[in-house]
Amino acid sequence: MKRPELWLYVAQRGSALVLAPLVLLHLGVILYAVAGGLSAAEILGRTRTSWIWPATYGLFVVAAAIHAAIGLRVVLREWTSWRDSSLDIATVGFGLTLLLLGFRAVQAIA
Amino acid sequence: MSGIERHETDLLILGSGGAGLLAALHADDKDPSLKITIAVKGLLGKSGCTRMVQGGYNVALAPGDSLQRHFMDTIEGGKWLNHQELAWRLVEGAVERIIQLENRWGCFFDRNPDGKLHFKAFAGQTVDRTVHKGDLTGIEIINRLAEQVWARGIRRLEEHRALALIPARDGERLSGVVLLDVRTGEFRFIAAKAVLLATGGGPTMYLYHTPSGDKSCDGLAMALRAGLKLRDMEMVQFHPTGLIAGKDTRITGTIIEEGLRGAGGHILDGSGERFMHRYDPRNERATRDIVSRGMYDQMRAGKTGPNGGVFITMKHLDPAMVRRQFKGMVTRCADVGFDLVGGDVEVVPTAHYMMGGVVFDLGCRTSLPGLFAAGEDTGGVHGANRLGGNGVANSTVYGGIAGETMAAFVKSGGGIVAPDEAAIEAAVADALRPFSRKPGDLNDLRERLYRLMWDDVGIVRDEAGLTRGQKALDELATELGEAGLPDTTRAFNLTWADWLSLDSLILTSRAIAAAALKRDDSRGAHYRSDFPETGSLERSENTVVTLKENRIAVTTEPVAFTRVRPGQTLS
Amino acid sequence: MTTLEVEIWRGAEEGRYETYEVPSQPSQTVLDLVTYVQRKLDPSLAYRFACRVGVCGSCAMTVNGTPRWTCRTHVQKVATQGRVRIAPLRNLTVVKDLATDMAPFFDKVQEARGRFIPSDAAAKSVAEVPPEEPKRKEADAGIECIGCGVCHAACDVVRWLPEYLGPAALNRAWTLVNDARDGDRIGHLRAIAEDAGCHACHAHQSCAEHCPVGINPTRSISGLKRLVLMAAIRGRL
Amino acid sequence: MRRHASYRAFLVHRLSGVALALFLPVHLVVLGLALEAAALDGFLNWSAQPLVKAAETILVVLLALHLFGGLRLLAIELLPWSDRQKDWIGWAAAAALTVGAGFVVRSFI
Ligand SMILES: Cc1cc2nc3c(=O)[nH]c(=O)nc-3n(C[C@H](O)[C@H](O)[C@H](O)COP(=O)(O)OP(=O)(O)OC[C@H]3O[C@@H](n4cnc5c(N)ncnc54)[C@H](O)[C@@H]3O)c2cc1C
Ligand code: HEM
Ligand code: SF4
Ligand code: F3S
Ligand code: FES
Repeated sequence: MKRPELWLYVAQRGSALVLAPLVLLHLGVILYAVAGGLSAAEILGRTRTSWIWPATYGLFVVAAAIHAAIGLRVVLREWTSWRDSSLDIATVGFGLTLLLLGFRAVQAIA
Repeated sequence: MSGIERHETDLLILGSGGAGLLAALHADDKDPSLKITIAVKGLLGKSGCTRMVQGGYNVALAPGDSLQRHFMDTIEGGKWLNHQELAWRLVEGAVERIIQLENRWGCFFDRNPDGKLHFKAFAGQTVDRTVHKGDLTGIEIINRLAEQVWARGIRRLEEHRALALIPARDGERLSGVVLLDVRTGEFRFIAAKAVLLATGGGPTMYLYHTPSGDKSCDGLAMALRAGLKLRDMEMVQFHPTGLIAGKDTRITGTIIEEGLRGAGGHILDGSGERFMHRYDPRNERATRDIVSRGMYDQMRAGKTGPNGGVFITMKHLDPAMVRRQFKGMVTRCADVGFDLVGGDVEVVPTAHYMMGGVVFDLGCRTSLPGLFAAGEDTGGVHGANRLGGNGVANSTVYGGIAGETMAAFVKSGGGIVAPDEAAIEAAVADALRPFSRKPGDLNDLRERLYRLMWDDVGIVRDEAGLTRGQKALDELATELGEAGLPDTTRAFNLTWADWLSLDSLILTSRAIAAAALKRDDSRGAHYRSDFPETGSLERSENTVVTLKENRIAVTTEPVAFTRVRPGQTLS
Repeated sequence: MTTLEVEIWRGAEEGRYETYEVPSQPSQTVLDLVTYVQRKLDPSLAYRFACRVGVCGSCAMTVNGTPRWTCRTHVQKVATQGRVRIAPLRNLTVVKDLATDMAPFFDKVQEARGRFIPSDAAAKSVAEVPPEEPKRKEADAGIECIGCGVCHAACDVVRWLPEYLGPAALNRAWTLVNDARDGDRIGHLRAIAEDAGCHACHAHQSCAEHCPVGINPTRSISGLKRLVLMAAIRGRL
Repeated sequence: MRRHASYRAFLVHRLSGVALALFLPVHLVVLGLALEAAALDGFLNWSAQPLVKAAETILVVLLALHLFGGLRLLAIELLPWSDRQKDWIGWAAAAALTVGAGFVVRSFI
């Protein structure tokens, strides 16, 4: 693709826009969960009652994988001398790892 | 054959002010196959005075204005010493140039609320005709031109100082130029089919002066040495209000905007009294020359502030108005420690512009084939005084013309010709001379030059002073010749540069002093206390200075009134 | 008379600081300190200036760690306990002592297509552009750049990603896309959407913080980011 | 050169982003353990220890800082320029600290 850096930027900001409400929600959940002192079973009991939770967290995982991977790549390019294509491969690798781990987790709550 | 580096180019342009940059662009437009090189003492577009233009650019485009009126104001302002054809071409060319600057090169000048060009008032003009970009007009012009030059295949020799114009072996025409690469300290000879002298004059030999630090009359000195004629060199314009803050700060001499007087600013002597009413019923709003002389008079009478100047103050005016209307000036003063809004700021008249310069024709040709000239290096357009706003018009109009004539000159057979090798050797040897001498005190030489030009060849002149000045200049020239430099490094050696600048300045100063002695009347910028009256306008003459065997010779030539005679007007 | 202790970088990329004693004056800029050293103490010192009043942008240096225009910086404003440390501008190569090679900085302006492209070069009159038009106001806000390189030196992204176009070049591009007379808006956008273009900026705002003439390149760059984003999404690049 | 609010905001955003990015895989692994609910319970017990609680608090604060700082950046990049954007740094920090405080309050009381 032409102008890869521009499109990475678009993807990074786009995923940030998706993440923003999800993280807000997640923060809400955390506050709710810790305050309620919920046990694992209780948490899972709630998430498993509807498809909304898994779907939401699924989206979260996709967006976070894109966002964090590109974000780390930017940091590495600027703060280290790692600039060649191996960095791109590592970025993709990191993103895929997040996806994999993320879906395993989502499966757990589904 | 001298062992210095050599290059060839079609056009060699010396200087990157308005004149140099427009010459390059016009020549490139006219014939894109030309190899064009711009050599400049500082950085391209960042040196010279066009960039410093504040007030603006005169052009007869305002409703109710006309070429005739702009022309007549220019001639009246010039006290009938102008070369009338050159002045006419200026006013005509300004219209063309402003439109190109806007539409082709991208300058944007201030508009009225309705979107049409704004014209502001400038002293000495019967119509508001000055186009401007705030009070930073020069930045807009030079930035736009420089980025266009940068975009083209024009070769840049930045921080290259032209040292000498080298004639062809047969002496019939110009062959090229010897330059010093400031960064490495090495010499280069550039052979060119046509060379433009656009180094921008600049009266920096006075104790107080406005031009940028890179200007030291090198072009005028080179022209004199190459046998060219300089006209009206006695005409040095002083701006009445330059900052003065001691001799060890480069701020001294820089301009405090003229508009302050227009807006009601007062000028006070050392004891805080106004005095301009004693010189002119218009008080502080009198013309540049009258205010300068009034201030100078007070200074000579010892009624000065701590640094030897007088004061300008705005403190009796509405501070909000001053802050709003003179924002740039107020912050500039504040940055360097002065309060323009509520305090007194010490000022002196300061040498600003040279009306005189190389004799040239409507196509920017000089008497040396292959050598062209434009901008402040040339003389004739402004006569005895330059209107504010005609300076940048001059450099941009004639710079463009020069580019076109040079392109045509090359096309019609101006080729590369073999240089006079002895002249190259001599130029290099001259420049290296100080390294084989015992180190001298350049600061002392510079301060003495400043002082003597100020005292004896300055705002008010007389025969005794001029004669004294000439003698002192001759002595300085000899002393500079003896003064050496420590042979540390030649690369980026600013002290060497100071030496070379002094060399040009002293020679040009000699030309000014000689022409000033020759002109035995007072007109425009030239004031002789022993001849305070203006002589017959009908029998006006131009002074012409040449250098022969290191002696300055002055002659006069009658002004040709080709369009109007004194007493007449064009309409 | 009190004196200042002035440390000045000597050499090129490799070098060291040398200390000089300079008498203190009531009106004294950083450029004056350097001039004093060259005139009175060490004639071989190299530095650059031209206009001495803040319009040419030749005299910028790093003063006590901060990039500044030295001809308009009063010593009192920067001296800490009578000491001033002067170094060449960051992010440019040093030619000698305090003078840097500014050509790469201006090359970037060209890379950003930072020059006017006429829409009607042969027009016989000057275009009518009301100064209160929002686009003109945007252009005017960024147009008085003196090309001093201070923002370029202040920007860490320029440091970390040397190919980054940098704040001054992008600011110029922004003034052009807002110029009603320019004939190649999309061309300017394409140039600054290249790999080291406007989206490499992280809004550090060091540029705006230090620009001596009060230009805000961050503002210009964020404007460009929006235009580029829209153009990219619409497939117009 | 780096001593001003916007630069500090950038650093906080970057460092929090990196920290989150490094923490995220760990977090997901742990969540994955929920496959066996018992393991998660064990984990939740472990995470009730004060030290772990403190670390969690920091993470929540980092997430909030990164979120609000990110919103600020998105606003700079996507909305028309506002000279008030400097104030947003303060608001973003305040919002993040409020979330952090909320977390502390709710988990200990
Ligand atoms: C502070 C100030 C304000 C002014 N305001 C106005 C105004 O409002 N309106 C107006 O009409 N005029 C104004 N003028 C006058 C106007 O700026 C000049 O008349 C005009 O711009 C000169 O243009 P130029 O191209 O001839 O020379 P410059 O613009 O001075 O350029 C000369 C160039 O030659 C280079 N050079 C010098 N020596 C050498 C050498 N030996 N070798 C190579 N290169 C060399 C310099 O570095 C520079 O690049 C002002 C001048 C000053 C100083
Ligand atoms: C799971 C959560 C998140 C992780 C792991 C994460 C991680 C990262 C990383 C590593 C960076 C690179 C840092 C840098 O370039 O300076 C980054 C940048 C960024 N993040 Fe996040 N982030 C997350 C959530 C968010 C959210 C919710 C938002 C938005 C509102 C956001 C907005 C941004 C923005 C705008 C950038 C670009 C910063 C810049 O280029 O200067 N992030 N993120
Ligand atoms: S934007 Fe400001 S700091 Fe940057 S080059 Fe222009 S004037 Fe200098
Ligand atoms: S400092 Fe650099 S990161 Fe952007 S806002 Fe200015 S260009
Ligand atoms: S010398 Fe021109 S900006 Fe300082």
